[in-house]
Amino acid sequence: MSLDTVKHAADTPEAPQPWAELGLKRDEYDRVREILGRRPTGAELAMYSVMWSEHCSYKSSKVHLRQFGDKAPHSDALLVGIGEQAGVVDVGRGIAVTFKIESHNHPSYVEPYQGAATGIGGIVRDIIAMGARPVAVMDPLRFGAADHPDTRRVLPGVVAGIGGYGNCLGLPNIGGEVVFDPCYQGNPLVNALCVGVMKHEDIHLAKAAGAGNKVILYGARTGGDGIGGASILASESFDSTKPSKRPAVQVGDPFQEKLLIECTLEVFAEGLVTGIQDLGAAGLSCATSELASNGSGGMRVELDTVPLRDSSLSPEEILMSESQERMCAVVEPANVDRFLEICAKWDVIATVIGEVTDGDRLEIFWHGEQIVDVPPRTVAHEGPVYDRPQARPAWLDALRADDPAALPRPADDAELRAQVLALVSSPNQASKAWITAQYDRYVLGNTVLAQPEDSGMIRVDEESGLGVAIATDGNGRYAKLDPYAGAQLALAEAYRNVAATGATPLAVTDCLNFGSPEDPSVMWQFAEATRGLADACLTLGTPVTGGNVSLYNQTGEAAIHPTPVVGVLGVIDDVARRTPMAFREAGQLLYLLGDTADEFGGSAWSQVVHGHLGGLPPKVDLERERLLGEILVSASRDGMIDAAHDLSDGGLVQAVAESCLKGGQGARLVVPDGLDAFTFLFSESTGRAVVAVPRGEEVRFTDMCAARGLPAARVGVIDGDAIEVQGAFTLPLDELREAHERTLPALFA
Amino acid sequence: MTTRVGVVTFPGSLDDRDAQRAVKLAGGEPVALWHGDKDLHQVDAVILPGGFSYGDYLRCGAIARFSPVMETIIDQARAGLPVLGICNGFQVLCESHLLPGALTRNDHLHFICRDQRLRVENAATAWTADYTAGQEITVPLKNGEGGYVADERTLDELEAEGRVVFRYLGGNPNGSRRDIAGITNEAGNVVGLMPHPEHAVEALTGPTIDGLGFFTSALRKLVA
Amino acid sequence: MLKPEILDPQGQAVQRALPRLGFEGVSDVRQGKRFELEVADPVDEAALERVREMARTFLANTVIEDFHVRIEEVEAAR
Amino acid sequence: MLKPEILDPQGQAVQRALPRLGFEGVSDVRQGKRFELEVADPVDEAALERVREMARTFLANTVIEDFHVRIEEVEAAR
Ligand SMILES: Nc1ncnc2c1ncn2[C@@H]1O[C@H](COP(=O)(O)OP(=O)(O)O)[C@@H](O)[C@H]1O
Ligand SMILES: [Mg+2]
Repeated sequence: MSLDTVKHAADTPEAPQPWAELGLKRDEYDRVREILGRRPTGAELAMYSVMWSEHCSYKSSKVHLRQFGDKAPHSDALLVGIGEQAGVVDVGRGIAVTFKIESHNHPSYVEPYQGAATGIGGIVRDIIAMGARPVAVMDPLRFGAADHPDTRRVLPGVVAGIGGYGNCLGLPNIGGEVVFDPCYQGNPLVNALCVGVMKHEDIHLAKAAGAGNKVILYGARTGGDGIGGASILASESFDSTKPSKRPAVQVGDPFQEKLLIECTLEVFAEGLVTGIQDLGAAGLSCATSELASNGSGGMRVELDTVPLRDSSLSPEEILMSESQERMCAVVEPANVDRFLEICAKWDVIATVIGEVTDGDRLEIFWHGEQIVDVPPRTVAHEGPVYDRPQARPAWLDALRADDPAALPRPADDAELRAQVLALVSSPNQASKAWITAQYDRYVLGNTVLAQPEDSGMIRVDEESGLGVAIATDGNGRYAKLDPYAGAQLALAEAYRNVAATGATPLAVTDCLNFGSPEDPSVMWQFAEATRGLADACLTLGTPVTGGNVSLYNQTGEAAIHPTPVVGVLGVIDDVARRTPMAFREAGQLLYLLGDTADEFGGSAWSQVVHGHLGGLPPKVDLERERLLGEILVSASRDGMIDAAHDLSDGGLVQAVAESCLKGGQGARLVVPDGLDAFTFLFSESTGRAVVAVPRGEEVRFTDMCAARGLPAARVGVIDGDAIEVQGAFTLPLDELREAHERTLPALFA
Repeated sequence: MTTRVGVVTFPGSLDDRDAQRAVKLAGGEPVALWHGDKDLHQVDAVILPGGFSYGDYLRCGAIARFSPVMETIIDQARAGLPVLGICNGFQVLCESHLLPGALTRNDHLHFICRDQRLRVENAATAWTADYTAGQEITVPLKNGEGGYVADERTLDELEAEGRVVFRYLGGNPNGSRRDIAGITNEAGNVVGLMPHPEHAVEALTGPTIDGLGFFTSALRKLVA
Repeated sequence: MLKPEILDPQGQAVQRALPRLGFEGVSDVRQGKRFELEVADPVDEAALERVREMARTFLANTVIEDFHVRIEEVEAAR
Repeated sequence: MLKPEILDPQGQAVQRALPRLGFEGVSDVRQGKRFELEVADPVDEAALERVREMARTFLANTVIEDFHVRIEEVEAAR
């Protein structure tokens, strides 16, 4: 079949089109026809179908995500809010920071190395498109059971891919998560976060303003990758003589991306760019329609000028291709030559593919014939929006009624000790060093804290020592028991982790990983989680600046645990005052901050010892989190604490074990009055941290806590080469270290 | 007059800014050199930094070795210009045959980033004069292809001539022959090593400041 | 070898470097892996089939790679 | 291919994994690289010599690697 031009489409209104195969619903297709007043051309259909997909249009989640804007707490620090590629936060001294988290879940299951690698590539391009220099990455990961054979395929590949791409780009990896749970067996979660730094005046937004400005595509050539099933259908129905094999897998080229970063920052620095957009999902369809839509509205593109890697690609495929390492810029005619010169310097291919027009249509031509003529807003921003039905899951009450209070607790001290060892060596609590040793954490020379620490911390201004700290957290077990509380607990934990290092939490990014939105109980979980997160952000005064939604993480009927992953960014005016987590000096006193209650729903203990999930997650107390955060930041500023570690899954004993092992120091612990040893060691009550206070600072520190109303119980002292719980048991550090460190290598090396 | 130390940026160099920072902290003047420019701009010494030049495609350092700047550096190095190759820079030096042997895939097949203990075996090179022979230092190590290999004769020769400059302590991290972490040429002006001294120059960001000695060594030697 | 439709950044980097080194006229470069397996017994069809199976399930990642198996006498292998 | 006297950790890792996957009887595995260069003109001896030169100076590191060059017709290439 010949080229499906706009004219041809107008002449053949009844020509059958593969809208269903492309993932559009009947009424969505009808709406496209209504918008255009005719049937869409093949190219237009390709564009609408990818841009109106769940992934690009957020059609199921939009109505819920609005709360992040509607309920956003006022923040003077927010320079660019939700809606752009990434939010921008003022951190002082004229410096702004942008950060965002994104998912690359499904591709990483199909081809772990490339899926994860291109996940890093994608989020980094989001950050450079804001005009920022990327300075660090993080990687929250979820896998199926640690001992499942397929996890042996997926995990090493994902880790190698993240390292392979991030190391080659020269971005330090400063933290992340590794969680194992059978619910992620067929749906591993590969989330990636990138943070970038820029001057206030360098913030660039994606828009194409000014008729006559040139549209430049630069970076890798366009190939047939990432078009996937849609393309097979598209090309087969549009032209059955074409080779129909288009790879669904995208291959990343980190070297090309490194050149893209340097080249982009140089064109920004010379002020050559009017608007810019990275090419991610939906490729050129997305970039052209969004740039045009955010600008004055008109754009004309000569699609046959796009440099190709595979000359057999059809125009539809070029529009849908998700080839990596490409960017699109809008440049004033006077700046085009210089722009191309800089690209040439970096060996980056750059091509003028079109220009901004004073109309309000996006028009695309193929060898002189028009194949697209659409109002760009209808493609980019006015896709379908669904308020999908929600239903509280029928199983929820039974799950909550299955209270962990009924689980047998250790009968004696020997069993208590054995359970501590079982906990610290369980895959979720064990050392992640086998993974993180594959990531470069030193490159760029500004990493102040990296794994294992509560947050990663980066110096952003060498002169003043100004820095930022970031932590990501999410606990799907908690969220399964209560998605509203689960999302809040994720935020609370990340907030606490940032504060524990001495930084003041400022802003939030989130990645919402859920099952199918077409399942009302999943939709209910999603609605609860977003409501919970928005409410908690309001209380803590930390606005959501951006994020990502990943739905359909589901195998058959079985959805993953609802898994909101929350990233919190904080600022610290002098990184020299950071609080690390290591216990470094014998004789320093240990204080437990906050209240400890008998809370074991969704706990690591119940999972490791009993394989149990039930009851209610620990109680959320955001006011307490805020107070704890203030105390941790003040104590760091005034030099009152030498080490701090937040308490989360695994409870106090897990935290103390990590701090002891990191610092190579033992600790003698005393169970405080009113608590039994078991609850003291394993409870997961929130709003808590353990701190080490240097001799001579105790009075000042405890007075401050008392004055502000934060419980601070003296629970021990740094001493010796074992963890000794007085009157109960002693665990030599060597034995502890062996247990903590052998697990992952034994599974994956 | 301050000493000018050139730091080459190849496409894909990553630790070039770190090397420049280290030169500055040591009291020198860092000069950025571009791979496509043959001119060394009157520098007194050159650092080939770490990273993934040309993506480490083909072999680490193989494509960078043919860049215009390397032509000049190879000539000048033979004439005595102090040259330090760190990690990828070491690989470039081997590919250029300024240093013997080659660097191969780590024996455990993974990229590894860790704090590495080293023994300084030779404190007489242009880049190690501020250390003492036998001194132990700790600096970061991070690479995927850091296994040093050469034939037995070359290895014996290196040992006999005292050209093994650094050896790994506390476990060989990559299968390097004879625990070799770094070597020098016969004249002692060209040194290459896999670990990263430029990441150990500030207490705040490095595991130690043991790496500073590389940069002060070169400066002192040049001023003297 | 990577399938023809899959991006091969390594091959591309090599190709781009060639003209700079004075080698002209190479229109495409693709880089892949080569495995030499040494087996003691004479390689009959069954053995070959097992090697193919090995390549399919293990040596190659057939999501993105093609492979072919060839027998070489030991002398000819180098 | 790496020279026989150079340790090949990748080949070794493959060899060690084979029995676990149920493939027996492979006494040695070595892993190397394979390049496919596409040249338009018919490959005469002079062209072949240029390719050998390319392999010697660039594609292979002869300090540790051996190589050999083979001509394949395009159809046979896959
Ligand atoms: N995939 C990963 N990549 C990088 N760092 C990781 C990863 N997984 C865990 N870490 C790091 O290991 C440390 C311990 O992780 P975790 O126990 O999850 O921390 P926390 O409980 O404080 O959130 C943290 O510094 C975390 O950033
Ligand atoms: Mg923590």
